[in-house]
Amino acid sequence: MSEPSRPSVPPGLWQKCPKCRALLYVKELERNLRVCGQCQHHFQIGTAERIAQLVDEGAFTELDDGLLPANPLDFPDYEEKLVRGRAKAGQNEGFIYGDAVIDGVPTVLGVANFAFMGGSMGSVVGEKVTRALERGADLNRPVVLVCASGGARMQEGIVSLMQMAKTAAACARLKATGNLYIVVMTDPTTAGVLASFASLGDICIAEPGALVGFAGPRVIEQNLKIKLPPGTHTAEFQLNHGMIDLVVPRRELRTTLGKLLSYLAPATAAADVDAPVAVAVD
Amino acid sequence: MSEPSRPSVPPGLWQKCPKCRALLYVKELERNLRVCGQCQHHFQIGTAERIAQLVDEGAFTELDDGLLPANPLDFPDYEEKLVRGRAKAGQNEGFIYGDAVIDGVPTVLGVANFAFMGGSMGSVVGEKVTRALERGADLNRPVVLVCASGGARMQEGIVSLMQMAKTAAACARLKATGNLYIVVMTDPTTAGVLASFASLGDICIAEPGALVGFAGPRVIEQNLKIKLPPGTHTAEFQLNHGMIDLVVPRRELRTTLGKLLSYLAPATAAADVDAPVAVAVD
Amino acid sequence: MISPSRWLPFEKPLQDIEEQIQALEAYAAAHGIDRSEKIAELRVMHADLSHQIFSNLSAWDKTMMARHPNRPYTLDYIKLIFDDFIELHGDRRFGDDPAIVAGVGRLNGETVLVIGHQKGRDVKERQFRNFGSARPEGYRKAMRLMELAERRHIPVIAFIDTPAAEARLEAEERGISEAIAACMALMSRLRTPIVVSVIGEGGSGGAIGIAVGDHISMLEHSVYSVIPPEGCAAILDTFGRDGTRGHEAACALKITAADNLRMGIIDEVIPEPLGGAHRNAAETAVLLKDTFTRVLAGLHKLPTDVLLANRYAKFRALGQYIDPSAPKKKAKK
Amino acid sequence: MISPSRWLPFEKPLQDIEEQIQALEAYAAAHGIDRSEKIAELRVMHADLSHQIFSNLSAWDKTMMARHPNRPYTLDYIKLIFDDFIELHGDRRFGDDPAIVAGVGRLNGETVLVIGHQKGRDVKERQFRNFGSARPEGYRKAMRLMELAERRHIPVIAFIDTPAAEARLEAEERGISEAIAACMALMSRLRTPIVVSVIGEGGSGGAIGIAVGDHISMLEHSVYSVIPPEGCAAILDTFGRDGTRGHEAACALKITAADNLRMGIIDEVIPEPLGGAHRNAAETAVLLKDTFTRVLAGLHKLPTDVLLANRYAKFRALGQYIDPSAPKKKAKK
Ligand SMILES: [Zn+2]
Ligand SMILES: [Zn+2]
Repeated sequence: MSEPSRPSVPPGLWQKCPKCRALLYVKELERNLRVCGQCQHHFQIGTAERIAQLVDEGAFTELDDGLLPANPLDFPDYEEKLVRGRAKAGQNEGFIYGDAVIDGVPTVLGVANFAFMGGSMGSVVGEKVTRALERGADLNRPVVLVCASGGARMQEGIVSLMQMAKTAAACARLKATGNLYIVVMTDPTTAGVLASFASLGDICIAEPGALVGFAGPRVIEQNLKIKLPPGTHTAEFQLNHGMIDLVVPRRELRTTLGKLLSYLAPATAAADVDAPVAVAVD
Repeated sequence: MSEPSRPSVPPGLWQKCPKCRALLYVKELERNLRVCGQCQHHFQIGTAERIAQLVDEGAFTELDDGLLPANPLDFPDYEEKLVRGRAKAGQNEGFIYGDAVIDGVPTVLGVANFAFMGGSMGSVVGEKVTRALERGADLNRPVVLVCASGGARMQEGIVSLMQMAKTAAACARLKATGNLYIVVMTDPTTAGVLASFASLGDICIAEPGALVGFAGPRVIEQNLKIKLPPGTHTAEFQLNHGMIDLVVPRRELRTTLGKLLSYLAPATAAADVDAPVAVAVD
Repeated sequence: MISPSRWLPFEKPLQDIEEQIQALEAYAAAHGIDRSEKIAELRVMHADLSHQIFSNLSAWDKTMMARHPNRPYTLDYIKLIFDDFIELHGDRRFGDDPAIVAGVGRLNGETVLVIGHQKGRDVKERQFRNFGSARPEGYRKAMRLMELAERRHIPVIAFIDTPAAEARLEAEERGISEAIAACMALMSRLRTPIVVSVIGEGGSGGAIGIAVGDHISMLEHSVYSVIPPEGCAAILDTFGRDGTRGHEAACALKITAADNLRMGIIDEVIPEPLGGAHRNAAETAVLLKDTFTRVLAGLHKLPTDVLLANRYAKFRALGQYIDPSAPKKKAKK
Repeated sequence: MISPSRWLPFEKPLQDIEEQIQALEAYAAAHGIDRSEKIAELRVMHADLSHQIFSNLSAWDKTMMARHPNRPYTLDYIKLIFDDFIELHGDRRFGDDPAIVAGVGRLNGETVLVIGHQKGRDVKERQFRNFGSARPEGYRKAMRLMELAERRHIPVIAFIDTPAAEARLEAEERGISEAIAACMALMSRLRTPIVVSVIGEGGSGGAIGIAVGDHISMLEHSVYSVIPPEGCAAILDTFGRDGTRGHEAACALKITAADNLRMGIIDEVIPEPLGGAHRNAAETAVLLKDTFTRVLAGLHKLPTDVLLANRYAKFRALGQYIDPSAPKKKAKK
């Protein structure tokens, strides 16, 4: 991917756009919400930055930040990888959630951290996603989940697979209480996450150019030894195929979310009396 | 369609198969449930014959046989056509329904009569279909509707179109009471009938080779001046495209219906207590 | 004086007067002569004639009006009626159908789900919108979003404007019949108010597929029919199987707003500005908006069970037949 | 002594003995000599060795067993377990997926909805069944029929046997992810009992897509995994990104029935006849049927709300993590 002929970039000051190769001044890039000013490539961003971009000034209270991964299978190397993931991501795990206010609407907001082992869904991610969805159901609030994931966490094996069923069930429960569920797919949203809670949004939004697909195109090309046409497995491809509602550039994301929330889930709305009654199970 | 070179067939004794052109002895054809012994072509049959083929010995009581068509639009020629339709079909209108027992299961059975103005859905057809579905809902019985229709009855204009909404609503009501609804599509089942109650069966069965489609293939070929591949708009085509559950030859239809009814709607089954409560509206 | 790009045949006398006025104005300007009296006279004549023509349009004339290439479409009205609109896409199964648009709109500060057929204005957009002929995906998108509207107690507003549902092989393969049927079935029980307005062509199954609601209105010059009049004339021996006798079929089919109101198919006719909606989209939008506002206020007062019972009864009652066993031995409305 | 068409590597000693027996029998028959004593001895040895081998299979051996080309598939068990079965087809949207079969079956006189992945036995059927890799249509067919089962209060029995869901472009275009997700969501709230059994390969998302139920069992030599072991070995540096170290990954991934039972993922392991299900499909079917019968009898006693609450709680509890703020400061199971 890197071009050895180019002069090395002083770290911290300049950053190269992976799509158009333009050298971008980091401060400028940050002002631009980490979107390349040349080609509109949307960089992956951290959870803190994402939250700051979306919520009303300071209106985020993280919940359950202390949840830590175990090693349910005693999988070799897993603990080392967790240590590295923690260092790389600067967080305990690949997902954080909490109470947020977006455009004045009290919301449960969850954000995936791709830097932590590729945003893979281990027990902690699955548990936090589930808690976020249950909190929405229990408090009658909308839930917004910002996704980024390479899929399952292989080191948790079948336990990771079960997070798909667990989170899908929590989505169904949230909807049965009549509450609104919005998904934001960012680069990349794939595999077990896409095939569970990420596809179940009442409204699914994706960032432009984000990789969105069950299997990545490279996996398909390698396994089947075929060449895919360009542009598959992107946000725009999924929009074309009816899988998502909107592709929204990052600078418009806050406004769009704010409108959808205040139109579809105003704080004054009473609990849904006509929807099927949810059974309390906790 | 006819081949003038062939000798004319003495009416009543022999009948020519429209598909394979074989000359069939009528008594033999009747014994064979009006299925060609050579090519298995399923002839269109009358309502009395159909009912006799499906219900337990004598177990059919027709309801509302006195309903007669009006002329809501004062459409020119309509009344003459009704007279001719009545003569041709030997019935008051294009649909009859009543209480039936099929393989021991009390059922509401309705059968379309293609001979009456092409089985088109005027007010009487729409009303009787609706009454059949409502009777199933009100008495907690399964409903089986045997369809055959060229579509809307143009002479009743918009009133005919409204029968689509009316019958679809009655289907939804039947299902909301938890009851079973089985559709049998016979040659042809098209247009406004297919796009309303005929497509809404919990289980949709079609007879082999039946024309089943929204617009007939000839209409499409004429309008678009294209040639369709062979075999479109048939029962088998619809099975391939996921639109129907089963293609069942006529000689197996009674057995299949009997099994489905006794497995899925045994007479002893209590009313559905978990399903959403239907609002009585009549 | 708005000048539509195309004149319909019955507008010929108006066209003549407008051309005379233009000629006089040009002449007056060029020669510095005052022709204002004559022009004023012509304007009065134009107004009188307009009233006369547009209040006496035949069913065939109305068909032309409903299909007028300048007639406002769903997205035009959405822009004029709603304070905000966020279009949503996709059926989550196969694709997104541009022939049916759907999204969240704001009507006087209330959130509504808007759905509607969408035709295209120019050649390219017409193709993109498939001439307003919806595919299965369109109905399935509408269903998906109506289920959301139900859960969030948001009323639905549906604009009807389609020549017919798409019937080509690809639509058949993906179940256009099933999609229409399922959409009607869903709407018949959707636990939120549904307000429907036919704004142009209410074309057969393609139209009724999203037209099951609590209140159905038609714009004055729109049509609502089981089949296009030409199609009817081409098929029925009644009209000699002659496509050129569409005007006769149009009349026989009773497709105008007034016909539909008289027969009890619709609840209300919304008047159009003189000369038709395309001569004043903004004014038409105001009239539509007033109707939606008034109707929704009434529907919001009903408990949901009553709303649904009424909706079922409304369509249940449609049909005219003779029931000799009924208590009163006459045709039932 | 059933002779499978293919011997797995760990069956080599058994193959040797069986060949010796056959040779002795042939020799004895040809020469009129009595070798019955020796043969009986070999048979005892075979039985002892069989017990030893099949009760000590590694995770990788079990993977081979689960994929054995002679292993009974869903339709084989359906034939053996149910008194009658009527297969139903189609998702009413796009197509019928032969990789998931579904239909109405009779279990001891009770009607059940049966769904299950279906692999193919010969080359042609394998292609037809897409090797048991389901497309979106398969999950949508299952959903449609499960909704009918719910309405008619008919329990669901699901057979799991798939390498993975279909991931190729066409499946992507029609929303394979959405289909799997929606199917799990539906099953999590379906108001009728759901009994699931992994009979062969429980392959990742393709498996869990129809495996959300009240009781989950696995046949003794089946596997249930988030990824095929070879795939895992090829991706993770833990195994040197080496496809040949699948046996190590299989062990690390804890994919056997015993592993899954220990971790609380499943409720029960159903023993297989000595040598595996493919050596005695009929006996395996009896064991499956006994399980279904017993489990359903228990589930039928629960009020629906309790059934659903239990089902939710069952999957809700899966996951292992450290919650420092939890009352008991230790890993939660
Ligand atoms: Zn760039
Ligand atoms: Zn024949």
